[in-house]
Amino acid sequence: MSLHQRARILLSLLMVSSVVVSMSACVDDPDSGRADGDTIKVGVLHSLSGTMAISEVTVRDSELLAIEQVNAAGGVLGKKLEPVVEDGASDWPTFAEKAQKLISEDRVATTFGGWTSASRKAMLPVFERNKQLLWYPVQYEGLESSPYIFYTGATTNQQIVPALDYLKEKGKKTIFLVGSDYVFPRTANKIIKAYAGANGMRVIGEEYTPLGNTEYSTIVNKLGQAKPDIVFNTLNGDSNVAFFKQLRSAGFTADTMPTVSVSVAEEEVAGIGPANVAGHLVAWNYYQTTPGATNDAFVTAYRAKYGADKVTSDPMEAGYNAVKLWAAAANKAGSVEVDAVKKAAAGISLDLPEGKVTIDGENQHVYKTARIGVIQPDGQIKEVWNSGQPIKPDPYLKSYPWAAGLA
Amino acid sequence: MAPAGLAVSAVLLLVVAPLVLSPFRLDLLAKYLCYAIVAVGIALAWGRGGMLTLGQGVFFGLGGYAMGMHLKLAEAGPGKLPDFMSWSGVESLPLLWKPFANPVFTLVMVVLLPVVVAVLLGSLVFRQRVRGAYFAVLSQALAAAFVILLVGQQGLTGGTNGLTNIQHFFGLDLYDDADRRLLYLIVALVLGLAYLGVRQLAASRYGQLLVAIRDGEDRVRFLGYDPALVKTVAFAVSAALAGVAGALFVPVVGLLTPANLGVVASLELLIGVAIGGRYSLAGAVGGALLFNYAKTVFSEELPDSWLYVQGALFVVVMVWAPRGIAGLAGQLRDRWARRGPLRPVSYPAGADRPQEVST
Amino acid sequence: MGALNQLVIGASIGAVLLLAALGLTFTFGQMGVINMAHGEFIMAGAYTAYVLQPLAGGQAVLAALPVAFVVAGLLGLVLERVLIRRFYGRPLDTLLLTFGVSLILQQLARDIFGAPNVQVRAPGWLTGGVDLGGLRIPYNRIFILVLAVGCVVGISWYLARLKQGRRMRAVMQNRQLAAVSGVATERVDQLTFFVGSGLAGLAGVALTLIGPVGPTLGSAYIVDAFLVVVAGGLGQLRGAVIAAFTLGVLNSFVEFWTANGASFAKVVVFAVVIGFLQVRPQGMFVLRSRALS
Amino acid sequence: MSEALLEVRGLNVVFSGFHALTDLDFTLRRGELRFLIGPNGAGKTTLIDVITGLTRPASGSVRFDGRELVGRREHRIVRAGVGRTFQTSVVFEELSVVDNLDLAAGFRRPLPALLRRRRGVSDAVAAALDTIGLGDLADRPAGVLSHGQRQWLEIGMLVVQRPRLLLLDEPVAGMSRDERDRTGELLRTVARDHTVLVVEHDMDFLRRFASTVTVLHEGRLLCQGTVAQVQADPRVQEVYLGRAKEAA
Repeated sequence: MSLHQRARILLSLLMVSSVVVSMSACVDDPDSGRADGDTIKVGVLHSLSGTMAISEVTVRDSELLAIEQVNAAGGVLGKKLEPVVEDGASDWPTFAEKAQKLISEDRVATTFGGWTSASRKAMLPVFERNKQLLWYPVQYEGLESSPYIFYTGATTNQQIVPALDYLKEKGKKTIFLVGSDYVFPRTANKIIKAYAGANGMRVIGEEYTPLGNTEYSTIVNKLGQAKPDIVFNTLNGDSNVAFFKQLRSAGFTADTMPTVSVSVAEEEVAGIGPANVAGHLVAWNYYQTTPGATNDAFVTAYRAKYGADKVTSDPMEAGYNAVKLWAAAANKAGSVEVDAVKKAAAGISLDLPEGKVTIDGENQHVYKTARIGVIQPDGQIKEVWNSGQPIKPDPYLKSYPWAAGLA
Repeated sequence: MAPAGLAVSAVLLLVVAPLVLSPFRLDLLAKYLCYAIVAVGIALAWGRGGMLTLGQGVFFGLGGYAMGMHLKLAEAGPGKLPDFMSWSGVESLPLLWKPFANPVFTLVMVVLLPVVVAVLLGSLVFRQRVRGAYFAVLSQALAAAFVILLVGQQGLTGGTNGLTNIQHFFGLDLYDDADRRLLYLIVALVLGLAYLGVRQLAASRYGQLLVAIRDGEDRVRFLGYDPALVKTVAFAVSAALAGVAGALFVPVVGLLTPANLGVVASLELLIGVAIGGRYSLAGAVGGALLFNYAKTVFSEELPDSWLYVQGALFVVVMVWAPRGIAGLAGQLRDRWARRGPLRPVSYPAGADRPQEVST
Repeated sequence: MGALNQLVIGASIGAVLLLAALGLTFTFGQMGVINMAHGEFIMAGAYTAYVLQPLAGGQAVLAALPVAFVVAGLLGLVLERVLIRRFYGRPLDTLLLTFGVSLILQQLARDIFGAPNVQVRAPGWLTGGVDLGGLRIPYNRIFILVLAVGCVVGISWYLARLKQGRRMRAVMQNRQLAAVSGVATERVDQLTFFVGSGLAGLAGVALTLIGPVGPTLGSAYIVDAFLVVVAGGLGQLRGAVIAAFTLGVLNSFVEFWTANGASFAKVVVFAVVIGFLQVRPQGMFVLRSRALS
Repeated sequence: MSEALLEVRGLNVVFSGFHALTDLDFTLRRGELRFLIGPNGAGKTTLIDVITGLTRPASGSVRFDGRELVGRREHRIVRAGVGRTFQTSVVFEELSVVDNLDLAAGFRRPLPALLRRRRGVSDAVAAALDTIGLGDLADRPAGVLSHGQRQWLEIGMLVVQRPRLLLLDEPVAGMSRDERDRTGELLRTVARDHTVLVVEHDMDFLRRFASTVTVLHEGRLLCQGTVAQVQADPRVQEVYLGRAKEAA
């Protein structure tokens, strides 16, 4: 064997052993409690890199703001919260990996995190396996109720169903569905079709495009030919920018081709360009313009911390709420132990930016007020309708007869 | 690797690592080892055969989904549907899924599916002498198309979410640390077998022929061999290894999503090999471990700079160490001996020559 | 009716593809450099329009065309001078090298401009469109089509008439021969890379009209752009033109006439390219040559 | 021994409008050592390319031992018994000299047999090694060989395949006088039991080692005969001298 070959082998061996050795330096200590130190660690797990970073970084920011505020108000059980921030990197297995790290190495008391359904589905088994808690802050497709997840975003009956009620009230008869090709739009559209069938409305088209798709001329052409009363838009992220730009440049406005979107918030409006999307409808539970002293304080604090040009949006608010709700539950329970927190959380009610929010102990979702808004030329969203009172979460739509065949 | 080096590595991975690593870190190492299995195949196809495959994720995915389908079915129990199907509105088990209830069929498919696709693609493009850059671009497009296909068939594949929540693996309880350690050992053993097998292959006449084709495909053709056939075989072997790695990845990580096999994921499979040394099997294994470990470390410590680091790694390796870490010594020797009578025989000049136009 | 509409839409998709791929016919097609950072040059062009917005207001898109050409061109020139020229004859290594560069550029954009998409306002005269039967063809699509055709015409004229252009062609066809005939091949390489990258900049400006402007703008187009060049034939301008429009029309037709078409169309396009390469392994057009490895 | 081994009939090759070969008829008898000469662009290499399947003719046929070669893929033609070298020699630099020969010798091995390592040196390889006189360098990587040695190795790689027809494209181009002599000797040895067609420019080499010569000019057959006959042919003189005048 030549010297050269020997060197190759030595170097290869060096690579293998350096990985094993340096990994062995990270040892977790399963015996230490989760609130033993002077601080309580909490995990914050969002995509800070990759395609989802656009959205998730702002949620992380609002969660950190909430943690800061909780600490300023005396912390939890008299201890300060110490956020451990991890990057899910827009990659679902990475979310699972980091969740496990937060639980077994950082020994966090709870974790706030996730945005996409895929990331939640990836993390769910990790939290269930370790019997630890995840607070998930984004509206989602429902049909889930893990005992180890608290859902502070809307489920379908708090966003999509009220939006449909609103459309029905406005006399919209024909609906065209446009969505990104993943679980939320597909589930949402199933619900819409069931609702339409039971309420004298008709779905006259259903189109899905790959995530990140930016070519919408064909779909705009189909819309022009189908002439629906309303387009129900469940596109995600970048695709919204392309869709609305191309819709607008094909000569359609909110008057000639009205749409209602459930994934376009203040953040996205800025990227699309308010001029391209002004007048279109959106459905959420919170807008930056939502009235109330609590929201004014939230917006002011957020802008003071992150910049006066920043906007606040529904998922950010839901993330903020999650921290506040957990802190309240832990303080009420007098412990950060999972079972105690779960028990204490049931029925907890706080005054938060979107209004009164109450945790439903049964399915661990929250009561939320549905709000329909119209996008303004300045990029803000003006509320034109709300459900009047917080809607009880019903992730499996059990209380809706027309939804019987869905779950 | 020499027997001694091989023995040390084996002891390190099979004995030392399970003893000293925490369960969480051992899981991570198991994942890296899955990537190392892919790396062995890439070192064969790319290092020896000169086929830069930017679509290795496809084969990883085929093996992974085959295994994932079986595990999901086993999880759901006989006659029941996997969880994602019920929320996707699928009412009866799709025909495609049915045979995967059988474990033997699944194990066969883990290898056979990637091989069939590789043979199909390989015999088409290699026969037409599509190679070099063309082949790289095509294999990349294959990865892009494959992901779109998977995402688009939500009821069949779980869409973007992929297959999640896998808790058992052929009787092993994946929620149990001892069972997970056993799973780790299985992965390590498979890596060992893959390494030994490919090493044997590379040292055989076939291995020489492959290198010869890399360095002078037309010349080999005029020796009476069919380069398309030889390359297809190497491509299929590397696909099979990627498939096996994907199948092991599923229980190790507990899920598989289309993002694990797309364009970027496929490139990440390559960069480990490039860092470690594409011309050395052991280097490829080491590089895959090192790269994926670095990825974990950076995303824990400095998530914002990981892309810079990853980008810089590509640049630095290509500019200063095209033969990777394992080739550093040889590279230095060549630099010293540049004026000597020896030509740099260990760096195959022809391995990377521009697309020739032969009519 | 539908068919005619889709033909028009296909042409406009083709124009976008062509614009994204045009620069590649230079750098990939003619120099054999697989530049994965080409997408990021497109992105740089788009951000140029964004940066110019405060200065040029509503006309940023127009003002950005020449600036973006130069900005992206210079980026390409630097890349060629600093890195790629060490890699001639090693296309696969170049591919990985430039992929690294693309990651760095993407993150750089994220750090400079932020991760969220930014907004580039279209000039007033580009809003609206021409009504054609039941279809409205937006002015911005026409603008892109005109820009793409203009680039093709400009390039052909440049290659055929101008001295540098003829030198470029000479080097592309036979590097050694050109070198011994007194052509400064290094200078020609630089020029080729400058022009090829500059074209990416133009594409970036055009794309601000129809899609999102963010750090990942370019990576969305790169795979398709390479497919166009591969199908068109190495370094063949007319091949790239035909391939881009064919794939564009194919895409729009498949998308229109199949359920869930957008996903399916992409898969079909790939299958067609593979199939096509079975018939014409060197792409649509190829220089016949007697050279052997 | 005098029947035709290779029959080329009515061959036309066109490169983008340029007629490289026009209506070429050409016959090679079994056991012959034939030289093919002609000025640049005469179509010598093109003829070899057509015979070996590298170039497809516009029309015409190439029959080898009664079987049509046109339209067959390259490796099939090699398997039928036609071997060739190239102007620029290509040997596998990373492999040793023996491995290069072994690789060539094994072209009829089925794929499974290839999966074993080479153990020892087969008789055929040893004989070829002896013929080309590279026994001392057997275990060195081919990358260290000189230009001449590479050409011999290439010829060795052909011989070890036991082809029935050898096509050598300018085997002595770029060689020193010494190397040319050795190559000539090698050629004689090989020609004893093979049919050989040599494309060559070097007139000196030609005079010393050739028996029969075919002259091509602008894609057509100009004349055929012994070295003396050809040299005396006024048309050949014109073709070559005409060129010489132009050059002067």
